[in-house]
Amino acid sequence: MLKIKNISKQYKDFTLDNFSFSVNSGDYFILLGESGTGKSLLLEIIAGLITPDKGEVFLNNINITFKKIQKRNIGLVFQDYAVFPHLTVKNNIAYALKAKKLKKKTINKKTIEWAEKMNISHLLERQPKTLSGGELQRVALARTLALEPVCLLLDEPLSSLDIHLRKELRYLLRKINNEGITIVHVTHDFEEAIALANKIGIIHNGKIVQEGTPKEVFHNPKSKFVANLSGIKNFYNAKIKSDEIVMLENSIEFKHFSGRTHGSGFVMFHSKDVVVSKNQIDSSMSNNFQGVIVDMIPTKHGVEVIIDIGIIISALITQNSVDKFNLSKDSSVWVGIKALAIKFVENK
Amino acid sequence: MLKIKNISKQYKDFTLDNFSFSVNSGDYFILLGESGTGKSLLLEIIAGLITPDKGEVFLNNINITFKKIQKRNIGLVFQDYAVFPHLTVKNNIAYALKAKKLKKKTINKKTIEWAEKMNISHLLERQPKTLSGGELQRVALARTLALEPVCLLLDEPLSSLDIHLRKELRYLLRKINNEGITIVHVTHDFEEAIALANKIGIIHNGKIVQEGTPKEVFHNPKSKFVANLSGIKNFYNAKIKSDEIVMLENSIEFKHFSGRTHGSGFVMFHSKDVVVSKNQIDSSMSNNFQGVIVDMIPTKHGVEVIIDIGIIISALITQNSVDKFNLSKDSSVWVGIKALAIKFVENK
Amino acid sequence: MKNNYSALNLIFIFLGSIVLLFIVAPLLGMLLNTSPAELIETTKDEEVQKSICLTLTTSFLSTIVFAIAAIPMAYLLARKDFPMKQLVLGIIDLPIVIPHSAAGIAILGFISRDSVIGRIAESVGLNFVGNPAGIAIAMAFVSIPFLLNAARDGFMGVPERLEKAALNLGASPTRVFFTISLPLAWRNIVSGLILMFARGMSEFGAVVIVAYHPMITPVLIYDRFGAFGLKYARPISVVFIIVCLVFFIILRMLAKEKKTQ
Amino acid sequence: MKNNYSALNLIFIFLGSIVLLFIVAPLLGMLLNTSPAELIETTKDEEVQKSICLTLTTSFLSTIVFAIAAIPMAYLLARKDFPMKQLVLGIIDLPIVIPHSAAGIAILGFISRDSVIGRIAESVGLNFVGNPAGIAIAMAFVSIPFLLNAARDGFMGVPERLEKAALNLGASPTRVFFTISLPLAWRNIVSGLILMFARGMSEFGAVVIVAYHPMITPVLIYDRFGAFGLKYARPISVVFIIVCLVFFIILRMLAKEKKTQ
Amino acid sequence: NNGNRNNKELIIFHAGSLSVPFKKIAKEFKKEHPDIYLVLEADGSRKCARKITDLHRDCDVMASADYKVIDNLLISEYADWNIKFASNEMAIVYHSKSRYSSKIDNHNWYEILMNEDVVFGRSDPNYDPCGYRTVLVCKLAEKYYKQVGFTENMLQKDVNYIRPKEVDLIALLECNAIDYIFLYRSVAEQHGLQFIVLPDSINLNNPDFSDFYATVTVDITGKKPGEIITKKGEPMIYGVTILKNAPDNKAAMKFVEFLLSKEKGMAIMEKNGQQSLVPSPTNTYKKIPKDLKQFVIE
Ligand SMILES: Nc1ncnc2c1ncn2[C@@H]1O[C@H](COP(=O)(O)OP(=O)(O)OP(=O)(O)O)[C@@H](O)[C@H]1O
Ligand SMILES: Nc1ncnc2c1ncn2[C@@H]1O[C@H](COP(=O)(O)OP(=O)(O)OP(=O)(O)O)[C@@H](O)[C@H]1O
Ligand SMILES: [Mg+2]
Ligand SMILES: [Mg+2]
Repeated sequence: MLKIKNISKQYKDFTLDNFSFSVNSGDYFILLGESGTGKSLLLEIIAGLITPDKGEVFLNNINITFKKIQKRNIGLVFQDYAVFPHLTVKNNIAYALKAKKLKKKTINKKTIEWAEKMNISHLLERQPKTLSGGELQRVALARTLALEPVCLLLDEPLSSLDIHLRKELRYLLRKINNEGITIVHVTHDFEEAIALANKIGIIHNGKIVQEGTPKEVFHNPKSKFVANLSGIKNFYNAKIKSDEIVMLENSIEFKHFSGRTHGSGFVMFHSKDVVVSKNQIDSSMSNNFQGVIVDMIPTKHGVEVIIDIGIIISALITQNSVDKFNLSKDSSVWVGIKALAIKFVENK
Repeated sequence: MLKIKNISKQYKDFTLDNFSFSVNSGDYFILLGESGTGKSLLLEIIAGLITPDKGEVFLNNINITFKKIQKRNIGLVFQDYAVFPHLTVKNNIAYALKAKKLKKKTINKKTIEWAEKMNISHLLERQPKTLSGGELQRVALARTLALEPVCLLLDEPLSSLDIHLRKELRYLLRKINNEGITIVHVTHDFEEAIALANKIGIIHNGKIVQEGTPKEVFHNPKSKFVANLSGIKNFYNAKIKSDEIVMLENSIEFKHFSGRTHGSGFVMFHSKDVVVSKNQIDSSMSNNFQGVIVDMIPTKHGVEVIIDIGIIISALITQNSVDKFNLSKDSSVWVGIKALAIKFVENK
Repeated sequence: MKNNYSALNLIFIFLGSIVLLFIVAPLLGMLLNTSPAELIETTKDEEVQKSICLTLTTSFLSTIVFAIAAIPMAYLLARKDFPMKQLVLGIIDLPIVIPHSAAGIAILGFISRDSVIGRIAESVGLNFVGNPAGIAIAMAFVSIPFLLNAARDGFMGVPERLEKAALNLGASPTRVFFTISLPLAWRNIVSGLILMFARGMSEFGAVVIVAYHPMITPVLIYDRFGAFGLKYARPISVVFIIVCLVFFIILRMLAKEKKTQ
Repeated sequence: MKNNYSALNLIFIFLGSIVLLFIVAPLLGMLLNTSPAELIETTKDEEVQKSICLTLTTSFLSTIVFAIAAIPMAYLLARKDFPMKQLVLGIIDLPIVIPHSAAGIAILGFISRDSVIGRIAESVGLNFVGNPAGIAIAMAFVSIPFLLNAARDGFMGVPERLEKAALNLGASPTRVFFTISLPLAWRNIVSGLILMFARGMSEFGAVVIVAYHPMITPVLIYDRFGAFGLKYARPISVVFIIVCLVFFIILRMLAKEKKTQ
Repeated sequence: NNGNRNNKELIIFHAGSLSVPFKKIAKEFKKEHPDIYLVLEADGSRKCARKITDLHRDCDVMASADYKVIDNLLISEYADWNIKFASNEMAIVYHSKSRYSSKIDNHNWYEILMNEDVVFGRSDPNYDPCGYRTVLVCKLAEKYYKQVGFTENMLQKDVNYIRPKEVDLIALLECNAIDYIFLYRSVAEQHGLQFIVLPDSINLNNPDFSDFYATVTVDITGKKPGEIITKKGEPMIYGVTILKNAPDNKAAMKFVEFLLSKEKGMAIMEKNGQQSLVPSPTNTYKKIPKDLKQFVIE
């Protein structure tokens, strides 16, 4: 019911080009993309803050491209909050309600209700400039949610919030969505996408490069970019040379078991499938390379080791192994990957 | 070498109370805390933007509590960027360098260098108001990093950045830290803390509640709050009744194997150790309870199921299991937890 | 901030003191040349009282009435671009620079019995010449640029983004103007109103052509000076200045309160 | 935005047009009563040329010179709190409201041969009375509040946070003032400078007491008016107004350019 | 170099109504004495005096539209003597667009002025000599034309158009805000305006009618508010003096000599509608400088 059709917007050194997608009524659509790819721009075009150079926006089959902002009934939560600096938190939240000319009592009730939901009841009388980043973000959310629009646009609405609040608000957003409000949510956090969306769009270089359910997108990434977003760190352009050999990034040959004899596309494998050792490993693994450690990053599940073997690969190993082999930056190591762990995805 | 001693600051409804901690030269110290706990406030006190009501700040054993801001040699990257709106990106980055009265050529070189590191070379001539959130954040970072201060304060410096850039910048920050610059970094993302810090401080209700290496803190959380931060969702107040029974939250009894017979403290167990089924499970698991599903959250590694069994617990199960048992919100289920999975931590 | 006494601050305080002295010294000279007895006597002079009241009320009303049209105009000038905008901006500054008596004559042509406006007024029994309404028009003409410029600067300082955010929240443009733009530009507008009010009160050259009677205070002072000399003009000036000072302090405090509410 | 023609906009455009008409009508009346031949002749009159030059330069210089002290003072007033601040703010508005001839008299007392300043000046062979320097002082006295208020509003609109950010980047307070506070308050300051400049140029009452000669344009107009009547005064007014208009447009355009650089 | 005051600068304060002839005299004088730079400052006669007495402005020569201003305000503290040098007359001035301008003459003006749709202006009696002279003219007219109550009606009509200076009135007239003004004939001639020549009996010009003039009086405010001075009707006579502490007494003497010379200054005065009275009687004969004695009679 929200349909974006061939939207273009040209700036001096940025172009949003022939952008199209559609969101069904009741969908929770998440737009994932890197910094500066035009996510905020797109939301502002949908909300009417910016007029596109070309293209149309439809809401429930009505062309709203030139409808007035205040008539669109689309709520937008700004990335930079845009909280009114001269109004208290309470009046910020009540702002939309007052515009609707509700009864004073109703306004008061709703304001308090939403403040409670956002955990900011204790801040109601505060001036915005005394608030912390996360507090401001919640005020911005409460202000728009209180409006109960038919369509909700969220621009990185949880970026300043801690795990705890994020969890609560994700719950709330899902609830709101279940109540029938269509949500378009912009983020660069793919866990958020998995936790919330029933449909995902990946935006890259001013275009949607992949679209589908979270599962479809993350299990079949169509580009290195998508793969990276989904946490797969090892993703390379590849060309199959024979039923055994695949050439990665035109520079290094891997053994594979994909059952194919030709074609080009991508190869990917998980960091945890990469085995690291100090000396060459004598095992059933068919891909063995020597390389140099470029970087080591502690993570929740162990240490991510970045190794240059001609191409840059990422291996996830335990702290134990690191200690055992006494690994450190610039150590020379051997890596092994089973041919079975190599996944080939054909290009188009 | 950075030492904060008994800092207090009182606002109408927020108090930073007798705050103390110290950071050694070359440390990468991360302050983790919820929204509105005074993290930004603290950094601003250290940088001299806000004068504390009480207490002192030492840098290299010199009391700098009343030193002028511009003489402190402490770089602060603001949470809200504070990019100068009237200067181009280039002049923003060069600002500190010009203040240092470097040669024009040097300034130019450094500016370009830092812009490249931040991936914003293409934006050098832009006005800040045309930048996206993530672009602004990188300008703010470049501006302060170019200054090469002895001590660097970062207020959620990566919050608006996508995975890709975040990775690059983490690498850069670690590199800067390795070059000897002490960093105090504020965040609410505990993965960031693990990836970057060699020392962590957990701030809660205006106090530091736990301090240590990331490992120490996350393996021995001293409170539900810290446990939650580190991703342990099941964490409860507990009182040991006998060598077999422990009472959780004064409401429900669990079997345990901790080898203790009395004492009070906390009980915790991992979500993945919780088994879920439709009917009562006949197994070696000694803790079996019936409950109702309150919520289901898809995550990267499966589905997190929140179940009310008198207390709220979290279980991590695969999508397969969800489909198999046809689980949904409000389903009634049985959960099982092995007595061995229950970890008891004594209080104090 | 502990930077209170940096070198820069000291220089600024020094420069500020010079300016303050420059303003205060002539005023003080005037005050010191006036005996308290004279002041008290002047205060009791009914003609003086009446003229001060007249001056304050006409200037106040003219400021309020013209503000109703000038503030929206300032908003347009801040927000919209249109052809010849620079020319309009230039024209707006002109009333400041026009020789006051020329302004008076120009206004007289505008409101006298032969003009359209004068004839309309005459038909309802009003004659602007020699009437407080005429005085108010003359005051407004010479003082309106100060309000326009201040309000325009104020509106230009309001981020359009916030206005759009308010629209997005379903507020009508009118509501947005009154709840967002106007309050955020308030500080500048108040400054502008005070300047306009003050400038209106001081106008002599234009007012005296439109109306010598009833006498506003500047006319009265001129009249007394011409008729009796400085000795009789000075106490009125001093009383007038003191009344104005009290007024300004009250206005500024009210404006401040309004903001911090 | 496609809201260009909302009801609110139409009302605003209507109100704005009234104000513009109110300003333009009297001016136009004046212009239409002047024949091109008269204008050309007046332009060629050397006395007129000289007086316009004198007016522009004295007002310009007085604006620039006093701005050097007034802008820092405005900064202090925007940033610092001190006892009796409201009083100081009130005093600052006073020169606007003082009857112009009273202002002239006060200034005369301040700079005449008997005063401290007058004596110092005399010792270096300078007499302020009847001198462009004296004119500049009179102009500055009546016009400085406009700059002070505008600049103060400008500085109050600069977020202190940005100044602190600049300090944190190692800039000295002086550098911060010149690179952050001043540029961010620039729009208001320029408005203030233009108002001060314009107001200075138009001053008659105070200047005529300090210096009838050399004649600034308002005095010349008065003189011609007194001697030969409106017919001879009007063309000078028109020429003066046109010159000012051109000046204002240029100034505003320069200021705009400066900002968008 | 008119910026810094030098010795050759001669400052002359003069009544506004003398602006035109003085400018012309200055031009001629300049030809004779190119080394003296004349600085003319026009204002109301009493205000000129105030500038000297209250503001202590430098001044060499002061020429007043009413010789009594010099007598009352300047002598003897600021000046020693006073020479009456010219006369003037009151006239009713109008222009072609004035209502009834084609009908008005010196037999019906007092009726036309009282018409509802006619507006006339006059200057403030308390402030401007032209103002109280207007009242005197009306009182004389009341007698001369035998119109009882004329003055009273006159003074109550059109009070909104009273202005402090006669030049302001000209502006009102020129921009058609009013129809008629009471004004000096000389000023009307200088501005090229039309005027009704009033009979000598009421125009305050002819010293021969001094006795008749003296039959009317008008009260104006005195030196202090509340104080009242009664002005008697008398012929209009302009006075000139040199200030005691004139910065340049020598040049001042030269100028006054030039002004009073029949074929120089006074010729220009007469051309501009003001009759010469030189030589005239004075009651400060003793104090008059030697060089100027030729212009007075004891
Ligand atoms: N007014 C403008 N003029 C020029 N370029 C602009 C303008 N507004 C936005 N841009 C550019 O358009 C691009 C997209 O901006 P946008 O704010 O939509 O990015 P984003 O995807 O939201 O990024 P982020 O995740 O960092 O917020 C950016 O490169 C930005 O610099
Ligand atoms: N000037 C002030 N007056 C009153 N309260 C203030 C002021 N400044 C900050 N606070 C309060 O102090 C608390 C701490 O603020 P701070 O900005 O340090 O939070 P934070 O830990 O950085 O949170 P976040 O993660 O949301 O940025 C907040 O509750 C805030 O509302
Ligand atoms: Mg964005
Ligand atoms: Mg913060």
